[in-house]
Amino acid sequence: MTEFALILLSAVLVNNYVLTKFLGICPFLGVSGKVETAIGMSFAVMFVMTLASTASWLIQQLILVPLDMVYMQTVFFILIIAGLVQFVEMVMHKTSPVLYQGLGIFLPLITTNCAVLGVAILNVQQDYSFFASVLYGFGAAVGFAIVLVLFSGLRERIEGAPIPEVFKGSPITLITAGMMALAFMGFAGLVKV
Amino acid sequence: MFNLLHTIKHALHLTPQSHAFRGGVHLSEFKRTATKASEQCPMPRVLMYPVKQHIGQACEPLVKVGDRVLRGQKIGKSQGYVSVPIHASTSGIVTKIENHIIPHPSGMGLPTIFVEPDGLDEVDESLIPLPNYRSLSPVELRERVRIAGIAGLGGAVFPTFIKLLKDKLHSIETVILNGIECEPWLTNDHQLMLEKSHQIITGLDIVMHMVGAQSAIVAIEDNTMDAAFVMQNAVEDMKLSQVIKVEVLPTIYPQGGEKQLIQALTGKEVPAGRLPIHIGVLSTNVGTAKAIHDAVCLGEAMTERLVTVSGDALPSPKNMFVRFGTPVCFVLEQCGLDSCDDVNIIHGGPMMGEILRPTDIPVVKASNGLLAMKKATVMASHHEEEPCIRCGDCSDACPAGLMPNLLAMHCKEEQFERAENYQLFDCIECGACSYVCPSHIPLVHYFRFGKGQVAKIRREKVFAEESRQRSESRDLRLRKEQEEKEEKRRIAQEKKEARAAALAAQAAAATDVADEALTETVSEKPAPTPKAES
Amino acid sequence: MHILLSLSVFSGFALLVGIGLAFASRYFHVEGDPLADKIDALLPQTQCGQCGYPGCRPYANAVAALEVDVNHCVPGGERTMLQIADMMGVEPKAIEAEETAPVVAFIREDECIGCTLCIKACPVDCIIGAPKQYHTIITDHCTGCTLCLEPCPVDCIDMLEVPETLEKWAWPVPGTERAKVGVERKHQHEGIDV
Amino acid sequence: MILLSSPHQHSGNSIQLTMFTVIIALIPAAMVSVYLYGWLAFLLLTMCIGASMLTEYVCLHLMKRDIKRLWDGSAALTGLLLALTLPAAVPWWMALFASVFAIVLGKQLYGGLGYNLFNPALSARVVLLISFPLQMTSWMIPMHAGATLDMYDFGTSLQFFFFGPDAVKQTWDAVTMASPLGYLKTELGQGVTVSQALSDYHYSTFYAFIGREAGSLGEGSALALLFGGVYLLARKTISWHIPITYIATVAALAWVFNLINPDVYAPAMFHVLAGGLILCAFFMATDPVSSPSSAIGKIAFGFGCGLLTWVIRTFGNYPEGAMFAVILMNCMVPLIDYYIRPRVYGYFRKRAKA
Repeated sequence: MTEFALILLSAVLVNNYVLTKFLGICPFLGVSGKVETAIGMSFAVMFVMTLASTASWLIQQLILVPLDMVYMQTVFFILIIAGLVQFVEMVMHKTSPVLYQGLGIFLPLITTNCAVLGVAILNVQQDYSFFASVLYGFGAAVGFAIVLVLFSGLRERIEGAPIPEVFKGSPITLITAGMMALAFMGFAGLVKV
Repeated sequence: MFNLLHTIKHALHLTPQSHAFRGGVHLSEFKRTATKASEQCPMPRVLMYPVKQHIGQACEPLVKVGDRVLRGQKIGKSQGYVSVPIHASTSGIVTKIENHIIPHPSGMGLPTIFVEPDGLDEVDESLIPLPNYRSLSPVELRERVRIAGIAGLGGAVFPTFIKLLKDKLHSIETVILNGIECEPWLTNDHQLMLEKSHQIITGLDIVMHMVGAQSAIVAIEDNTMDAAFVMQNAVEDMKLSQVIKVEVLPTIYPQGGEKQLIQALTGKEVPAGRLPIHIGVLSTNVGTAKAIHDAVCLGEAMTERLVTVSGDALPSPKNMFVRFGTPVCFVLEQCGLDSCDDVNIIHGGPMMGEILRPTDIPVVKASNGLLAMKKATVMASHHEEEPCIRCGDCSDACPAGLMPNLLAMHCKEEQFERAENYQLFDCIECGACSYVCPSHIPLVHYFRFGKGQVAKIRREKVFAEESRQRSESRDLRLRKEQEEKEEKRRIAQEKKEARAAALAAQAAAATDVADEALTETVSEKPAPTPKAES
Repeated sequence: MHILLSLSVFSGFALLVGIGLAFASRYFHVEGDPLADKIDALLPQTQCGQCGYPGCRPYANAVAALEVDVNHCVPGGERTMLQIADMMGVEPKAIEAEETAPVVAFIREDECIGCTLCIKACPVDCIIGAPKQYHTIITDHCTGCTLCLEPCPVDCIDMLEVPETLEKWAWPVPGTERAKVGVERKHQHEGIDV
Repeated sequence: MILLSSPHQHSGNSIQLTMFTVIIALIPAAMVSVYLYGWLAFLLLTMCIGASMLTEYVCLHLMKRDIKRLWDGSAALTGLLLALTLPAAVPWWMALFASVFAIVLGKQLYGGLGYNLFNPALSARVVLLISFPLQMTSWMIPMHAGATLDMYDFGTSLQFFFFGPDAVKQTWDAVTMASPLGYLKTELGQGVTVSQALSDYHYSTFYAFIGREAGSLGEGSALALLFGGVYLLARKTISWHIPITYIATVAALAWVFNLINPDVYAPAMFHVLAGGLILCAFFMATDPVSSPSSAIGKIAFGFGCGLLTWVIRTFGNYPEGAMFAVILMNCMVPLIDYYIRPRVYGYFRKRAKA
């Protein structure tokens, strides 16, 4: 039980995908303009990442390892992730058109998102059990979601600020992300894995 | 001791037991006219009556140029439900009726009746005094309050008779007499309580009789303790101490606000979008209570009110009974002001009143104070805006529980949806936030701007919806017309075809008949209709 | 041999995913476009046709289908444009036409010849009159679309600015420097070149 | 004539007044630091305040802002706060770098006063801590706790400040020591119990309270900081919500865990007095710009700070959690302001989000 809690904590805070592993920066910067969109994106990512880690574990253990095809890992994972994202996109189009419209091009972006692929591959590398790997995927997604939502709040606040012309837009956003990463350094060592 | 405890509790926001409202600020009071005996303002050369001096619909002038009017004579007829008539405040001749500026931040005008006094001050005696009000029905009294032109004298000038309704669904248990004068500088309510306590209590008794309330509370702040004693004596004199209680509350702004006062006295909040009557409370200002007494017991229409004439630019500030329609500058000149041009005149109190830009404006029902302030004093309070440092003082001061800094930011950036999400429309514009703001941000101004824009957007939305319906119904009509036309054309076409077919059939039949006739007997069957064929 | 096996496993897997997606696309198929309704609700419904579409609804459909930019609604002004851009998740674009004060049409009745042409042109049916009679405009319903000017053979229709009334008066933005900066900043932020 | 909206009366409060009140409140702590670290503290304070104000001036000039803003006191306050969070032994260039960082990246790039997301002084401090962990965790031995260096001597201090320990023929190890928090962390890592570690360190609650334990300039004396904090509370420059909830949360957590296992978890009093907790609680977390606006939001903020401080101190790599906690909670402020609002008059149930 403690082990699972530690996996979760480590994935959420200590080894945060965005702020310490620097994976998934593109959606992190792209979809953090508004809190509402960020929350929508967070749910999409949580869903996709959890499913991706589940599916990749299953593929790894049931297909790749028995058939001695581990070298095909990346291709298989990309395939399953792409399929999953397509599926999520369709569901979202049906259930929440505004969110669908708001996420715009970012949903397909998850397809080739290094964070999602990263979860799948790192997961398999760490040789977790099935439940642990699902938890790890979920934790990584929650970490991504927390950071994304926090960051979108910060960005909404600097929206109206009289930032010097040259630092408007991406520069100040990256500086803020950097400051956030510094702050998250504080969590270093919380979980000794 | 109680006060200290109360202050501590208040500072800690631990208020539920002590019934204080949330937030609030302690203001510098500047009550220069406190306990100055009231005086009667002399008669000006001309009196001006804008056709609307209350919240609601404007009146329609009843008089023509050249008519002679008497004091208390109805010169404006109320239009619609939320409206009260207006009366002349002295006898004289109507000289003109034209658009004239009213005390309103827009600087716009309304049709205004100008009356030149003849100095006789003859009174119209069409209203009969009704001193035995207890024997009269609430309906009669209510009509009297309406035709006497009484609107709330606390500042909002809402037609009073509307509130004085014995509602079957919501019975009023408590009447609150609002004797709290929380605006700085103003002392008119205080002075009125000192001088006319019996009339006020009688007015309160009339109100209680009208709405069938069992108890009443006279609310007074602890900076006007003398008024509390006087009111207590009046209550005891009139043997009403069983039902009317005088309560002294610690001074804090904006305790005079209706909702805040109700919370401070009863601990209950008026639910959003509802009225005090829904929680069984009715509140009325002391000036209004006195006006009700005058209207019922003396048969006098509302033609004057007590006004605090004060300000740091005024040599001799006074509390004065001023007739409605008296020009503001004339009133200030009676207090020793040389010229209205070098000062800022505030209509109302400094926290919620507005600066009069043109000064050629009459005293109206809403005029509780006229303050002549040095321009430097006013400008010092409107210091240039600095960036918000988000200290949250405004949020602590807000009696409505809003977050003024964020609200103002959204209003400034014209993100009105977010502003509404932060509950812009629950702002009561008391000004406590602007007062405490270290960055001198004109928060209330931003809220007013935001509210105006949102109202505009809503109006446009309604208009767009109407236009859409009109457009759609037009399209429908056009389509119908088109269809009808086509239908007609089709029918015409068919008729034509039918006729042609019939002709052809006839012709054919004729030949057939001719042929048949040649061979056989004449067929008696009629020719089949062309429709069936086609 | 192993290569063949892995290829066939991969292909088979890909086929499975494909079939799954095909079923999903049928099951989650979306009928119509709820977005167009939402955009239509934002438009001012003047039906003026300045966007190049015959009315507001057709424009809303076109915007929802991404056929046209969001900045063609002139009467809606910047606010409507921003709302639509926000809903569509696209970059806002400045409106080319100048924003003007709201106007309503007014017929100089003594010059009107009663031809009924303007009545037919009005998209919201707010002109009343009969053949050979003076026509008049119900000012409260006029959207100021100017569509009645064109057909009038005697040019007796004027567009008048709507007079400001006490009820419609709204507080202006505070006159402080910072308030002005706030508005400018808003424009900069939204990427509109002013 | 422009249209002015009511109210036409003002309390007379201003940004300048607020800033200078906070500066005054910090003077006792600054004086204690000079008492503990002599001229070295004075040099560090001067360096930070001077560099901050100079940077502010340059920024205002470059951004074509009103130069008068320099005198609103915010830059001086940032410099002062920054100096008070630094160990006395930091070299001058580090102090300079931190000051420039605090003003430029911490504040001006976001648009100046009122727009920064993070507390400028703390963000500079965190950058230093991560970039120079050795210097930032070597604490000068205070003058009255067996200092090897005579910091009351101006020349010695000047040489040490600008040229490092070599210039005064000393080594880092000789002039510095561990702070109670750092020492405890190391010892606990080696399996020593809390009480054993504290007695090895000769830790004294009394000295920690009036100020003799090693630490940053301003962390020395809880008493001096409390003086300032109470002054701010009395002047209503800050509200009680953040400092009280913050300290109470740390104390409560420490107390509960100390009850559960006194060998591993340090006692409440130790946590409250150690490190930068009181400084952070009264002066950093209450920075109006980077804390929530409403009273209820402030309580949530204080609670979050307390929780994170204790968690990072107890389980993290860094012995000092207060500054990380505050910076982390700064990230949360926009969401706190959005989701945790005071109840509006007349609304009784929690309003559904639109």
